[in-house]
Amino acid sequence: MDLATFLIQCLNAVQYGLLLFLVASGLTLIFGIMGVINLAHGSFYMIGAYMAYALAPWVNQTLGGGFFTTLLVGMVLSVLLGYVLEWVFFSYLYEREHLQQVLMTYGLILVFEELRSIVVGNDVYGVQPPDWLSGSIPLGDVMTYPVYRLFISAVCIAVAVGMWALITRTRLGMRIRAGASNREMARAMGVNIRLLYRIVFALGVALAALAGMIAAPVSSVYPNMGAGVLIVCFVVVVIGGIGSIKGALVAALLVGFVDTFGKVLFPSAAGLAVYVLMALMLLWKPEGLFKAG
Amino acid sequence: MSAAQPSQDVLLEASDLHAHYGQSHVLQGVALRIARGEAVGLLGRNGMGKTTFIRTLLGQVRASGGRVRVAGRDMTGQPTERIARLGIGYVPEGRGVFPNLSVRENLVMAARPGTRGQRDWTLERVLKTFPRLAERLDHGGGQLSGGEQQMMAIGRALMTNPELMILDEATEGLAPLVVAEIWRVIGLIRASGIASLVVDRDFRKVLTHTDRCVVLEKGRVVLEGPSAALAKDEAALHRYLGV
Amino acid sequence: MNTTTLSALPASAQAAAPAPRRSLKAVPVLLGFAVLALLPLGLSGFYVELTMKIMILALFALSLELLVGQTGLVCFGHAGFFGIGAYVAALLTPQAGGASLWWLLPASMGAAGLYALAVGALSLRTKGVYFIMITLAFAQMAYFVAHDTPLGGGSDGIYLYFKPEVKLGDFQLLDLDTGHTYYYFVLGCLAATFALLALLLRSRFGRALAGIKANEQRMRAAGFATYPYKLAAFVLSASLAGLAGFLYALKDGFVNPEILSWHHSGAVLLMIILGGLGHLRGALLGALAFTLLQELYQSEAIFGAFAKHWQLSLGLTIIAFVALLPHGLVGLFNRKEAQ
Amino acid sequence: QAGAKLKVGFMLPYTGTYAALGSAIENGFRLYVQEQGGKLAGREIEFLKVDDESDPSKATDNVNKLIKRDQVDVIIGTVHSGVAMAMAKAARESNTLLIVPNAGADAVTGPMCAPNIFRSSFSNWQPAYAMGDVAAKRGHKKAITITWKYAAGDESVAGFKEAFEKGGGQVVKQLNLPFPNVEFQALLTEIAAAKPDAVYTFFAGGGAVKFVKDYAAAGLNKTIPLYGAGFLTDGTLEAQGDAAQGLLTTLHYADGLNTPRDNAFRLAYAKAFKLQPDVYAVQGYDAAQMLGVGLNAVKGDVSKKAEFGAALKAAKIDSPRGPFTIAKNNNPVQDFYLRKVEGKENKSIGIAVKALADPGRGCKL
Amino acid sequence: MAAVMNPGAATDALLVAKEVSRRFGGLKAVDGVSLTLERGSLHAVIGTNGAGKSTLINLLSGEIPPSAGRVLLMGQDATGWSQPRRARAGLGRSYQRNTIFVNFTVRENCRLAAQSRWQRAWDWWTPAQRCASSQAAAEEALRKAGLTAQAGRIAGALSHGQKRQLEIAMCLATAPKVLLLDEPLAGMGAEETERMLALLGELKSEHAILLVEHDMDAVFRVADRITVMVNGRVIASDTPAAVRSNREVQIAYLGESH
Ligand SMILES: Nc1ncnc2c1ncn2[C@@H]1O[C@H](COP(=O)(O)OP(=O)(O)OP(=O)(O)O)[C@@H](O)[C@H]1O
Ligand SMILES: Nc1ncnc2c1ncn2[C@@H]1O[C@H](COP(=O)(O)OP(=O)(O)OP(=O)(O)O)[C@@H](O)[C@H]1O
Ligand SMILES: [Mg+2]
Ligand SMILES: [Mg+2]
Repeated sequence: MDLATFLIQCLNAVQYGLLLFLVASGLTLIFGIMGVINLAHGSFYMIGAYMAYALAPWVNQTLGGGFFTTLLVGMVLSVLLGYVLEWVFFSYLYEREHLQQVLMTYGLILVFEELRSIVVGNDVYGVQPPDWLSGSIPLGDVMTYPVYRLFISAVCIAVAVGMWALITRTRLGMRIRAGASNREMARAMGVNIRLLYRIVFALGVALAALAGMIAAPVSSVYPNMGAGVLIVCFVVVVIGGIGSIKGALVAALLVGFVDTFGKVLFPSAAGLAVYVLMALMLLWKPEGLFKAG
Repeated sequence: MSAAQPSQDVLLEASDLHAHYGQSHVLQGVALRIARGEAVGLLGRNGMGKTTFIRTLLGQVRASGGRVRVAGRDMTGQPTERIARLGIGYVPEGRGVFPNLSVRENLVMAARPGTRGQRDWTLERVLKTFPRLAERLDHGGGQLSGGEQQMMAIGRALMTNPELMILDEATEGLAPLVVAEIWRVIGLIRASGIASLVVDRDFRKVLTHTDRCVVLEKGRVVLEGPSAALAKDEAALHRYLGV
Repeated sequence: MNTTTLSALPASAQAAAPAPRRSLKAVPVLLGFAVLALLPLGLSGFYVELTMKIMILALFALSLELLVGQTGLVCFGHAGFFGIGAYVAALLTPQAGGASLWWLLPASMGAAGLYALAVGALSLRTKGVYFIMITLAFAQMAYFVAHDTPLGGGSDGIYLYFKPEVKLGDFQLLDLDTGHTYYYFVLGCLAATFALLALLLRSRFGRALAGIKANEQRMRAAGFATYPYKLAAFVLSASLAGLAGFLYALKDGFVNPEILSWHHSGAVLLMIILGGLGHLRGALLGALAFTLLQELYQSEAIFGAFAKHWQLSLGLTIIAFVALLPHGLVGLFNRKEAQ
Repeated sequence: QAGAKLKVGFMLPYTGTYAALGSAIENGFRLYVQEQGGKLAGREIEFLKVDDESDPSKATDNVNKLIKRDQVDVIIGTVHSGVAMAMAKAARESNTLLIVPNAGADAVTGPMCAPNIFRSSFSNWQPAYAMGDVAAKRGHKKAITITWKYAAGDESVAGFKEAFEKGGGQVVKQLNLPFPNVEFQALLTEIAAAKPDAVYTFFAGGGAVKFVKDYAAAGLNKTIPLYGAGFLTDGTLEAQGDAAQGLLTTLHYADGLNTPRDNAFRLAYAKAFKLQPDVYAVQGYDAAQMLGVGLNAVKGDVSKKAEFGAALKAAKIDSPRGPFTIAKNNNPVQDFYLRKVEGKENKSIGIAVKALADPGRGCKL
Repeated sequence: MAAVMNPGAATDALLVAKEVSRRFGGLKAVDGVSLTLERGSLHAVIGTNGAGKSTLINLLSGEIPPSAGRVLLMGQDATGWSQPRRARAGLGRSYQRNTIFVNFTVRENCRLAAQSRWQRAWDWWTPAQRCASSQAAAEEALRKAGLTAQAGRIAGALSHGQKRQLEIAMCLATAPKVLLLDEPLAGMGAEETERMLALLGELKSEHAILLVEHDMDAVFRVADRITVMVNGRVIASDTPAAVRSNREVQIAYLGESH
């Protein structure tokens, strides 16, 4: 591998890692902070991607907006979805054993997947990126690099910084974390935990949906797209340390690199690479890279 | 007695409060009134229902009978955070610190102006009251020693600028100097016109730092009266507190 | 979570309940096994096979229940052990006839147990969700070995055409190929596993596991070296999962990498949660309910065109169960017992 | 016996990634039966369905639902190769008639072949071999292959390699990634760095869409021609958009064949289902035709497997794709079209290989 | 090392800490503490909050490894021993914060603790309830701690003070020779305090006891020797009378009233 190829591969790794981060950040938020092991997170990613596909014509007609208006509408819808879901399905589960929530989210996966099939069908769809982002930058003599991928990276970084600030720097973040460790006590300090949790959950859903929406133009939209993403994201969350946004970022980049170079250098063991990484990392740091908080 | 006081001065009023844990009837009709600025002690042996009573006031345990009124409003069955926001600062048994938050965050997360808009207690004032915490500001709440956690829990409750402080065994596990310090703070709280409900195993200190005391036995009020009078009633103390 | 509320009590509290109630509890289980023993006499071949599949899954679920429900170790890679048991059975069966059960069965269970020994030795250093994920990682490694190496036969899997022979000297004890012999063999394995675990949980070893689940730090302070206990439970559980895999491979004569995949690990975990954690009966009920519901909703005869949307029905049912049955399906029965 | 309804069991994916393929196959099958007045060889037909979820580990149980519970006379299925293998095994053991309407696993008509197992589609080897031939004839010397690491991918690449190297080319590198991973960027960079003359690929469904788009986005479509087995651009063109324009693929079916047979089929299909047919619909339709031909020969008595098979091998199936025959190993012998993507169509631009027969390696029929 | 000591000392000095230290990041929680626990004597450790008393107990009981220093148990070097091994060698501890099994009955809590002496982990067929020795040990511990009346209740449903009693009972159930008690009186009412002090007096003759406690009345009543810690260091170690009059201790810890 010459230097140029190596550098391009690094770019690929970073970009893939950042996209993973975007999906994983919502997961680590809901998982680490609310203690909900949310298997349905992949479904929210899928719902986001389908929204990018299905909303676009409607947004174009009624609002006259383009890709970004669609993003905005999708975000609003997914926040609503998250809010309602938390209210109807999760709000009474916090006192229960955690594994009950796992069962619940599994039920939700089935429901979402089937509803998707009933509403939009089972075909594969493509989504167009906005025109001004659909260009490419030449890299080397045969290859070009799509601008849209750079755009994705930028969004991911912005979200990373925003999330980190929200959780660690604001009083809202403190209260959310307080509620995570001792719900009853936080309430006794006058914190409306139920509302906060609803917000956090909605935020987590919105992040997953956002990831799905901005990934849609590069990944296209297809059935079961959430399942594949889900497990890698759990890997990211766990390597990074549950609930740690910083950890999720570092771990996502790490997974990005291992996956990218694993595929190139050891193609026959590519599937294994990420799991070997996780096993090694956990043996080295049994509680993830960064503890939450 | 308190029955004579005009009702707008009653900060908290519990009447005929009952509570169950499963089958066991832990509170069997407890009544208590706390006027604004009044310091009340709650005494009783282990397992007599003191903590349960407090948790029922705060809505953490569902009352199976009776009413709780706070600042003139019926709050029975209301969510805990609503009740707390009416001006109750709570230092629970076992401290209830947030181990994943730093000391600073533990204090700041609770901060809010009081019901009358007062901002008497700020981070600076809390840190001045408990200098030990100032040295530990960026440590995780879970890493503190037991006593430090206790100070933090009190500080955290003060940060809400309460009208009523509920202290459930606030001196447990503290060094004598700090205990003295905490009693001083309790005195300070009392002097500044904040009402308090104090549970502590050192009943003599409770008696000296409160206006009035209530003794619970098996979930019933068995003795109630001005602290000064109670302090002299050795027979009753022996009977109900085992000393 | 941090605070102890009353509603969170029961599970193991009941396990410690006095003896007479327990003997009553055994009645429905014994009845269940009696019904299973009579089933082949009345049912058609397909339903006998379905029952057999459920029994194998129930055994698999039981093995996981020992870890998750009783020791508090949530393993998300149990399909790995199941799959190893199955693959060893498939790989060691010769092309030209059955192997001897006397060494094929121990080989299957032993291989699963041996892998568990290595996996457990490493992963038991971690806790909680980290443990969940590291067990997943090791199962995925096994998956890729089966899927991507010549040893495992690739994504198409391996076929085996002969069930093992059960001989004593030259005398054939059982012929697993004829009639319902294999059915009763599976039933026997399930009953034996259930009995073993029921006994085990009442023993000091079982109580120590319960203590570890409740508060490991305290157990260590009291003088229990918890690590060997957990490792032993892990290996035992994996061996039993290997047994389930062994039975599965022989039932269909077919193994495929998918039986090692995380979907499969997830499914068995869902079964025991659905059934109710902390109870052996929960594992049985969960496997039964999960499989039957799936069959039911997929059945065109009952649901007509809507059978196509069986995932929706299943999903909604699961959600309803979680909402209405906080202690899983066993909760249904326990409530009655309490009154 | 002849009066009773003929039980046809569909074992197809109705949920998951391949759900759309499953319903297309079923539609095609039903269309032919409708055209025959709802009967085949004079027997009324009862349909039974099982969702195979494309999960091989459940395949044996699922196929047994049809064989043992419903006791069907014939099974139609399925899409996923791994599932098809398990079905083939069960069909062999129970001697149930099985017609595979898609899954290309070579083994089904190779080592696993049996007198009662037929295929109306293709073997993975076939379209790939055709493409290898084309690529070599177009003068390419060095090629790289890229696919998912699983049986279908491996078989497809092997077919391409066989023909390509026979024609004087050389496969210099075989890239693959785990199924169903779709992060191709790293491998594309590898391709760009190696600068081969051509790239051959085997992907389907969502993976195919993403691969074609990524290939174009990386700018490689301008410098290194991409060839694929037809599934790369079947049912996926809508989603691939501009990225797919001009791609060359080989398959036994194409748009714009413009034969009377095909036109009639397309019209009827569109009328019946308000959908445009695709290759999967054709395969389902032909599965029904094959069943009809065989049944006619045995007068509806499915137990006569030998005569059923003999009749099929003697017949010429009048498929919308063009007529084909059945080889000794029960796999179609058919023409493979070279197709070029134009707009939303896979336009046929000629025949890549005429009457290509699968070698049926390992089949002892 | 053990060989150097004379046998008499080895039997009486059940636990010896030599210059043990523990750091947490930059913080020296325990800084070169040495002490000796002898059979028949009660050694109290007092000190400011955060002085490192609980950490010292953690070091002695093997819950966390020391950064430096050594621990001798029954004359043997136990520095490298795991916590369970030390426990089985006769070291029992209680926790400042409750660590009981909340879902078990009070009796089962104690029985399980007692079981550590008759583990027989390989015996998978005998029900645990049939282990008469651990049953008896549990009843005995419950009686000593005054919990016999609560034996059938679920531990999680006890009041705070009762949980503290159970904490001690579980420690006693393992029949330790060395007892490390971390604030056993905290949360106990006056009556229970009395009982506990009586119990300590009773246990003293057969055990070596280390008592960490902030209740000074109690400490001065039962302690034979007192070590005072401040910021990880020992500032005084002497008889109660001498400690009481130590100026430095008064300033740092006791205040003027004592
Ligand atoms: N979560 C619970 N579940 C069941 N019973 C409980 C629970 N908490 C307390 N109890 C029981 O209720 C009674 C009153 O307990 P409570 O904690 O109110 O007593 P207390 O007066 O605060 O005692 P202490 O001084 O020991 O803290 C006790 O008998 C106790 O065992
Ligand atoms: N795990 C830990 N990580 C970091 N710091 C710790 C940890 N455990 C204890 N500390 C710190 O070490 C110091 C000593 O703590 P320790 O709990 O031993 O005090 P203590 O003497 O028992 O106090 P108290 O009487 O209040 O219980 C404290 O300042 C505490 O913050
Ligand atoms: Mg209390
Ligand atoms: Mg301490």
